This record gives sequence, C-alpha cells and structure tokens, in this order.
Amino acid sequence: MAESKPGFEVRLANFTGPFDLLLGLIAKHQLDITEVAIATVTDEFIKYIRKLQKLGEDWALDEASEFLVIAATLLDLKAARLLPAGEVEDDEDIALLEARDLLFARLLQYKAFKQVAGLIGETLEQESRRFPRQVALEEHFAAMLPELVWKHTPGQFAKLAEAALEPKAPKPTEVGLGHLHGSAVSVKEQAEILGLRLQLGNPLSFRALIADAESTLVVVARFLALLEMFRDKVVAFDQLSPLGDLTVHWTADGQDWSTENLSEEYEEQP
Amino acid sequence: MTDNDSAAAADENLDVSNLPGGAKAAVEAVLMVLDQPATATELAAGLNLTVAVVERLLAELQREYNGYTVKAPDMDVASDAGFSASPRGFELRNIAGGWRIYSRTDFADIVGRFVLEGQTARLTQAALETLAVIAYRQPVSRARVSAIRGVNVDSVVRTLTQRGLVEDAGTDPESGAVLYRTTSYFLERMGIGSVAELPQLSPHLPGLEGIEEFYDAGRM
Amino acid sequence: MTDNDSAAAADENLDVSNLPGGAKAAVEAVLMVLDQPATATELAAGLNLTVAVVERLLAELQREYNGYTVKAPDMDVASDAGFSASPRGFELRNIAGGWRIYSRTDFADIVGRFVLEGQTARLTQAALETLAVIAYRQPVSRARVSAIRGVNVDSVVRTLTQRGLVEDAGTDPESGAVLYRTTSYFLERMGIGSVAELPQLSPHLPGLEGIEEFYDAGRM
Repeated sequence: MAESKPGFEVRLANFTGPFDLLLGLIAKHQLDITEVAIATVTDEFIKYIRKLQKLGEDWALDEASEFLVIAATLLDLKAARLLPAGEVEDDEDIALLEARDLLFARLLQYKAFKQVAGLIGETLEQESRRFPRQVALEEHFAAMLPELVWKHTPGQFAKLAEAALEPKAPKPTEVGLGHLHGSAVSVKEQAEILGLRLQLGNPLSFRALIADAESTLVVVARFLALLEMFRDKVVAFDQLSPLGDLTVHWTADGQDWSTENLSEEYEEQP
Repeated sequence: MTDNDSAAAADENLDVSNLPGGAKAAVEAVLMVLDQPATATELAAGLNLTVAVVERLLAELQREYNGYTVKAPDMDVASDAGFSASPRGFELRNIAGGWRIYSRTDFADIVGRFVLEGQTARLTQAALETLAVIAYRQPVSRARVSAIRGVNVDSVVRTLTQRGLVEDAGTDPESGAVLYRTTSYFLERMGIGSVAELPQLSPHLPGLEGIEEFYDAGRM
Repeated sequence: MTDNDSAAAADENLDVSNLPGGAKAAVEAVLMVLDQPATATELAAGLNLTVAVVERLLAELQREYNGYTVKAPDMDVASDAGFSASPRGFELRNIAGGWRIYSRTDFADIVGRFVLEGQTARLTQAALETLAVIAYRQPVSRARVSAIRGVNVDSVVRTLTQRGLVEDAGTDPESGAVLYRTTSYFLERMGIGSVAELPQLSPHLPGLEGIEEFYDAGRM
C-alpha cells in the first residue's frame, strides 16, 4: 500500500473499481453515464482525499483539482447524454452544462460544510460535558451593588411587555433568484386562493393573507396577485398608518370573477 | 472512560473512585458548579457514596483549601499531620447544613471591587424586556422566555435574580425546567400590591399557549 | 511581588501579595465569583496587577488544577518540575478570550445529576449544518445559507438565535438582508478562543474559494 499511490476507487451500485476505469468505460459507452450517481462518486472522492491527508500526502491538492476537471467532464458527458439531441453546440446547451457544473460545485461545497458540521457537533457534545462555574453572587457582594434606578410606571412597563411579547415578524431576507427555477409559484393559483378567502366577506390583513405562505416566493406571488386583483377592481386596500397593517376588502360583490381574467405577464414560464 | 457497558442501571453503577482524582475530585467537581448549598446527604446520593465518606471528603477538602494539609505525592492518603501549604482563594463553608464553595473572606475587598466595576444602577433594555416577559407570563422557564424574545436570556435572568427582581418558582413538572416569577421587591419598585395590578395587555397578543405552538414548531 | 507602593488612590493601595495565599489566591478568589469568562486584562485591572503577572498566575493555577504541579511547602516558588498531584475536580480554561472555572469532563455524568440547567438539547443535523455555514461564511444572510444548504433555513436560524449561538450582525448594504454571525456564547460552547480556531474548511475541499466565486457569479 505504501509503495505506490493507492488511486481513487469508486464503489457504486453498478460499478466498483478505479475512477479512471469508470471514465474509460463511460467513454467507450460500456456504462451508461446517466446511471452513474455523481453524488456517490463525490462522497467517495472526499473520503479518499481525507485519507490521503491523514497519510500526510502532499499531492492531495493536485488529485483534487484533477478530480474536479474530470468530474466536470463527467458532467458534460452526462448532460450531453441527457440532452435530446445529444450534442453540445448551441449556447443554450452550453448554458445548461454550466448550470450542471455549478450544481456539482455546490454539491462539493455542501459536502464540505456537512463534514465540518459533524466536527462542530462532536465538539459541542464534548464541551457539553464541562459545566462552567456560574453561581449567583454571594450575598454580601450582591448587597454592595448600587441601588437600582427604576423609572418605569406600570403603564410604561406594560408597553414594554407588549413590544416584547409581540410575535416577531420574520426579518427581511433577500429574494433568492435560485428558487425561481426550483419551484415555480403561480400568481394565478395564489390569486385563486386569495379570492376564495376574501369572498367570505371579512376584510383580511395582508399579514393574515400570507400567514400560511410556506416560502418568500409565495408571499411575493400573493402580493403580485393582489396588485392584479386591485387592477381588476375586485379588491380595495386600507392602511391606517404608514407601515401599519394593510387591510384587503373584497369589492366585487356578486360579480363574476375568475383568475382567467388576470393578465398573463407573470405566468410566462422560462 | 468507565466500563459501565454492562450496567443495567448505568447510573447506579458509576464508581467515582475510578475517575482521575477519585471521589474527592468528584465531590469537588460538583461543589464547584453548584449554585445552591448541598447537604452531605444530597451529595452522597448523587455520588453513590455513603454520607460518612462524603463527610470525610468534605472535611478534607475544607482543610486543603485552608492550606492546612496537602496530599503529599508519596503518601497514599492525605494526612492531617501533613505539611501546610498556602490557603486557596476559595473556601468550603458549611452553612446551616449546606456546603458551598465561596471566595475566601480575606479577599472580600478585592472581589468586591472587581464585582462592582462596570456595574450600573440601571437595567439594560434586554433585562427590562426579559423582566416584562417574566412578569406577564409567570411562572415561566428561561427556554420559554428565550423563545419569546428570540435570544438567549440565561445571563440576563441571572442578573435579574441577582437584583432580586425575579426568583425561582420551582420546576416545571413536565420538562423539569426551572420556572421564574417576579418577587415582592419587583412589586415594591413598580409601586403595586400584586401582579394582578399590572396593566392589562391588549387582547390581540397571543396567549402563552399560542406562542408555545408558534415557537416550538421552529425548534429543532 | 508587586511594588506599587506609590499608588495614590487608597483603593489602589491594596497589595494582594500581603494577603494569605498571595496574588495567586486573589486571582482564584475573583474566579470564584465570575459568572462569565474574564480576560487577563480585566482581572489585572481589578487586582492591581500587571497583565503579565496575571497571565503567569493563571497559567500556574491551570497547571495546578490539572495536577501537573503543586507548590511544595519547602519551596518558595511553584516549580514546573515539581511533583505531580492528582488533578482537581475542576479546571481553569481560557475560552472565547476569557478565563473561567469548569468542572472536569471526567465528572460530567456526576455533575449532570446535580446541575439540571445549562444542559441543552442536542442540535439537529439541519441546525448543525446551518451553524457551520454561518460560522465559516459570517457575516452571511439567510438566503445565502439557504442557497448553500439547498433548503429554507429560516426556522433553523431562529432556533440558533434563540439558543444564543448566532446573532444579528446588521444588514447587507446592498440587498438589505439581515446578516448573521456566531456569538461569543458559540465560542464558549465550542471551547475555543475565536472562530479562527475552527477546523480548516479547505482540507475538506481544496480550492473552495474558487468555487465560491464561481458560485457567486452564477447566482446573479
């Protein structure tokens, strides 16, 4: 084992052996690239690299960059196989390939974080076996503390309590564009949901209307839907104070309304 | 560390004398982090030792901290007749049957100066908010207050306890967590006779149950 | 030990070396009342000693508690080459930049029976991974963490905030998104002095920085 470098071996459901051989077989069309689980290959590779590092091998970095190049190629191949025409020529195809590379790079990054998460977990576990001394101040020291300055009236104190007990609205987060490709949220569908709720008659706050939104994207979609519905004059808005609650009323009494009337501008799928 | 793999009641099987420093170090470990004084009986129960052994160890530790005895390296047992070392900066005191480690009285001036440094007469905003939550939701655990405030409140609750504004109100029968309530000193400072006199909060605020569900869902 | 005889203010005049046990015991006495880690500088200021002296005393105490050295009665100074005694039940650790007394790990099971609080529930895998991303990429927005982890992390980040492990670090000037960073409590729980002491991420993935840029470019 020590006399020559062990080389990176892959263990998959349908193939076990050196990585190079795997590549060879794929190149010779003896193994279907679409059947190769890249995630497993990556797992195996990271395990392999770590072993090298434990052995103190300094060429681990070279191996890693080599692997990245090969893996990218592998992905090219896989993408090419998955593409209808099987050719990688026009810009769209290339863009798709780049997207796949990106995915792979992200996968590697994700794995790296997964591993350190394991280490952090172990450390936290170990450390939780130590208890810090954090005893209350001895009475004679506590007695030395300066007399507390207290200027709050019960009313002010109640205000403070109200602010503290108010459920915190989730803090703003940027809208990740990545999600747009992941799960499409239909403005029309959301308009349908909002329409049904508002037609029950009671005005509802925007906060209430998005209370069950499972993602920021749904919130955005509902907001856009409301703008559309406002344009169609089926809803009206009320806001008593700047940044206060936005109340939505249904105004299209008895009138036929269907989401089919909504403009199509948000429904274009990329 | 211990070979209690076959232990049916793993808990009961622990032999503290196998640990580095032995039973005496085990007693010390407990005393060092214990907030409330513990009786020899309580210590014995938790350590799987007899009360007599614990009492002997406590007396030994007390003498050690006072510098009267040190376990010499070539002796198997600590000896009262042993040489005398310097006293430690802490001492083990038995007050009304309970044992606790305190800083040594000789250093009271220094410790007092250290404690007072940076102390303010005012509560921080974080402390005020935490106090408000405890006042309106008492008795309540620190975990619950943390959930409501969205931040860890451990040290703030300690400050409030130190200030005599909140106190231990027993433990939650389900979770075993310590519950906190406001004190009569708090009422005094507020100028009211009882918590019932605190102004009503607006009814739209979720009750404790609502908050519980809301936040527990997010707990992993 | 110190010759601060020219100190003007009366309370500056206190010479800890005159007290039983000397400056070392004074440091110990102060350590007994800390409820959070104190830096050598803070200790030095409170004790009227130089930081260098305090650091030496802390190191000496640390060794003493670990049982590597004990001041022999017939020696004037503690000696590293001194005999070895049993470790004490506690240890002195320098964590998150501050010094604090902890019970020794060996006694965790026993101490745990007495100290119910502070024993926090274990973090889930999801929480650990999110914590890892925040620790290595701080300050970082939730959206960014989500992108790396591939799932929504809002509720997990809330849990981590409640646990006091991460905190708000202001907003990103460009996107307006809230940024998160780890807290000093996180360092304490990890038993490290700073995030720089976290295990290197790159050995797990050579060339990660390159990927990062690539990935960022691809996100926009």
